[in-house]
Amino acid sequence: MIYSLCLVLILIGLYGVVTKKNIVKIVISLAIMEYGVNLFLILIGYRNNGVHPGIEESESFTHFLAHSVDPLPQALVLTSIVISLGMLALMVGMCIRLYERYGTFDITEIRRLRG
Amino acid sequence: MNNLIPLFVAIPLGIAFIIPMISRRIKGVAAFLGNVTMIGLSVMSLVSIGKSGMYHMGGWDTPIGIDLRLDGLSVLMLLSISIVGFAATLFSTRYMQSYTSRHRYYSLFLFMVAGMNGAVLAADIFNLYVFMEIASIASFALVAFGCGHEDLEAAFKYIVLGGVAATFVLFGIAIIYGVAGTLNMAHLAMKIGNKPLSNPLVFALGLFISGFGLKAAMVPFHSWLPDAHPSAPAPISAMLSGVLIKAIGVYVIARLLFNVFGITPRVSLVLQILGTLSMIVGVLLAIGQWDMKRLFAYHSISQVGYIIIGLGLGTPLGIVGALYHLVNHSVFKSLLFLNAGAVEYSTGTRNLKRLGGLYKTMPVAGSTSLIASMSIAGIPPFNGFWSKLIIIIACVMSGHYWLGAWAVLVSILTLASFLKVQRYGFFDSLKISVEQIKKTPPMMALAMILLAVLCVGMGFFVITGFDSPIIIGPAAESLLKGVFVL
Amino acid sequence: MEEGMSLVVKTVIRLLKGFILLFGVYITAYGHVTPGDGFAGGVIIACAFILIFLAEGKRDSMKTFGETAAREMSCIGGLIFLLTAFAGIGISGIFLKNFLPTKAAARFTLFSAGTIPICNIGVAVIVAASLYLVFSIMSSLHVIVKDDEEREMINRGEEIE
Amino acid sequence: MEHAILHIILIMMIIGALIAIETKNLLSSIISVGAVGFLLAIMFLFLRAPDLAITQMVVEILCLVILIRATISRDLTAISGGREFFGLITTATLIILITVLGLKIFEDFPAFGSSVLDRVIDAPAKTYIADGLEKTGSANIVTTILLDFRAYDTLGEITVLFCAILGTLAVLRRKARKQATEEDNE
Repeated sequence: MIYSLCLVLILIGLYGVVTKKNIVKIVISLAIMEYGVNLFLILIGYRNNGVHPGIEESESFTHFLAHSVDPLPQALVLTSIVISLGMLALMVGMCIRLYERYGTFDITEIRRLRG
Repeated sequence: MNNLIPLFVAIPLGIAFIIPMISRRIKGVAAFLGNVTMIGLSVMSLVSIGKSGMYHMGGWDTPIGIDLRLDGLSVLMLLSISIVGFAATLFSTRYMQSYTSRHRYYSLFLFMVAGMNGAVLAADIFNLYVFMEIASIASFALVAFGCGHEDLEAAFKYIVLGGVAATFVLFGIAIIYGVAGTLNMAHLAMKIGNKPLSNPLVFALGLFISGFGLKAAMVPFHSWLPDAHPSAPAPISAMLSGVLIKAIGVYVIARLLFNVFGITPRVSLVLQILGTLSMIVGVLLAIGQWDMKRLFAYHSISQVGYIIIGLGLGTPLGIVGALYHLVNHSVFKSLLFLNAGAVEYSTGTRNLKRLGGLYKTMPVAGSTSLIASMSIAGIPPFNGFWSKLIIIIACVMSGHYWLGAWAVLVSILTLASFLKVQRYGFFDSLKISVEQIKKTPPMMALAMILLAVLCVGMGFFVITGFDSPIIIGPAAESLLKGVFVL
Repeated sequence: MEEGMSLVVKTVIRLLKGFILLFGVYITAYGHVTPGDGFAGGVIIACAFILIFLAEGKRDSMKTFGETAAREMSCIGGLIFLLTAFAGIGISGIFLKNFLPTKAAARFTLFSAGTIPICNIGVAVIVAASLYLVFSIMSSLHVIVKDDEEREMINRGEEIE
Repeated sequence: MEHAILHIILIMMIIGALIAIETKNLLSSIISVGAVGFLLAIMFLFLRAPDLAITQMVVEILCLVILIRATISRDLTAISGGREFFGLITTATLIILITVLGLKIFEDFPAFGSSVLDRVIDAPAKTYIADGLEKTGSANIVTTILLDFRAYDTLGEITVLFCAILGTLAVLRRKARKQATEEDNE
């Protein structure tokens, strides 16, 4: 059930990317897609009654071993957050430049190339 | 030998980090370092021909750490990346003089090369994703490097579709991790390879094919390529069409399908359909174009179709043909883009209607483009002929007569459209006055001659064995070995 | 906007900036013990500088952290990481090897995790410098095209300075 | 109980995302996406990922600052409505296809809350948890993975960031092409 809701979040992003005219909205939709995928990865790693994957001083090691959530997806998501931040910066840079050149954020008017 | 493997990634990365720091102090160091790095990488990949090995990053064992895998196929890709890259940097030294902040150009170029090398060597799917992103982000920025109207528009289209592709791939990785619990390709192959795929895995495979297919510009996902490739500076077009779509598109699809999931008849069928569609749609769209680079870009889609068909056949001969065509295409298509760049540099236009008679005024560009055109159109004894012949024979031998027929037909149409390029661009009467045409600088000429010599030379690979030519034979073997074993 | 925000804001920022920076440094340095790592720490440091930028205006903030410095810092951050990786080859023959001694017993102290803190610092430096840099460039680029005439000028290739 | 909270937050995120995409005003759209991001950070906290919650929080702040900076004093008027008809049809088919497929897939997918650690015997994640502290001396296992076991990924990650920033600077530079007569002063 929760996975399906997560898929819905991704699909909302996809819908926005494909249908919206405003280029800033397209950037936002892509960000939403990324959120959905990141969330999905973390959901996979979750364990019922889990603890966070860092060993506390007061915690016994066996308890940690039996209850720690999966740390690997968290590392992957950290990487992917950084990548999406980089993408966002680059896209916003392009948006600013596109606005400067065309005077609009409307993608249907940013159309000099055919096809 | 093994210590050489991480250097394929680390050296371009290091140089790319250093260039922005020192280029302010020393003039012209960026171009010099770029060229030297590419020469070094070419030498390294030449040294590693015939070698294979695994490198454990940080000394951790296989499923725990990240591995780098060097085998025949990786060597083939590394070779084409570094040689085409060297030609492109050589070409850039003069061509990029009309742009500002060239140190960023070289830095991004090396990041792109490092990303491709990393993706080709990766033996871990998440690592593959990370390096694919390095290569693609560098290419997004490089497409927009001119900051003109068209450049930005094409780059924006490219970055949006690239972002969607990356998200699909990451989603696929997440699903696979949820099912199999590992990311290492060999470990993964042990768990899921050659077994009937469960529903989540089929979905993940679909996401991978659409994600990497978008990067490879296969037909339902091709709409960014004809904009992005022509808008980039010419050496970048050569890199994008020549190697990028293969290193992070076709190569990855081949690697995942053959070595991780295991190829099944149904997947083969999907590949054959996608390949045929790309081949036909690409050439039909190409034939009406008058912009030289745009025409070449459409042909990239069509030629990638040949490669995908060869892979989709799944027979040894088909794979040899596909990989042979892959390297051939990377050489002749980058040569064609460099030609277009030289023409644009000299005459200021690349519209075929306004060009003509360049064969006399630009002999180097003219003759090399003739060689490249004959290669891509499949005229014997050039390299393109042999690879297409192998693919067509493989089609016929495996009983797919229709695929063979389509391949022959597309080849004829390709010939027609390149006859058009040659006639209007190079053989017709001169439309621009001779004084307006700048001379081709020697560095550019050298880059084009290098690739043209390769075009001719690689035609002779076939002598070393029709069904397993040198370098390509081992590469095909590494795909044919089936899924990885731990 | 030219000289930054009001005096109240400036004073508050002057008091706060040290704490924010310290917090970023703490997150980075203790990345291997507590949650948070070099990346988060780097972003916090970048946010501190961005705050200074927004409050005090471009001219003053460029005195504390100039663009050239940011540019070189970001390269240096990448090189710290990469040199640590290469040092792995030099010292123990393996790329990215954690070559410093690791002490699991002293696990809640600063120097327990070999090369991990060094890499964390590298990541923090590159992240802080490059994010600050991109923000300052984006803000200083105040090309707001006013009318169609100006756009025509840009389209013809003339630059508006 | 906890699952219910997760569901509620996720539904709020979906609503936020819909508002962000459908609202007419660009600024409120950006604010809504910020809300989605912060909800995601809270979600990470509930899912026992404090590292990610911190990172997501600070990244979200930065994203908002950048996005607002980029759009402010520019064209905030509504550019709404769909693109062409064909695009809508493809989207509809695509979305329906993926939804049907997706729902079918999650029937076979391992249930929520049973992580890889419980299902896969030789999962690398097990080694990270069991030996991470012993082998690297770092108590935070996520940092252990990021900077030791999979440090190569992190090298790639900072490269991506640096590369994207370099690209942004290249795209935003004042003047891209030189005049023919201009002196080369790099």
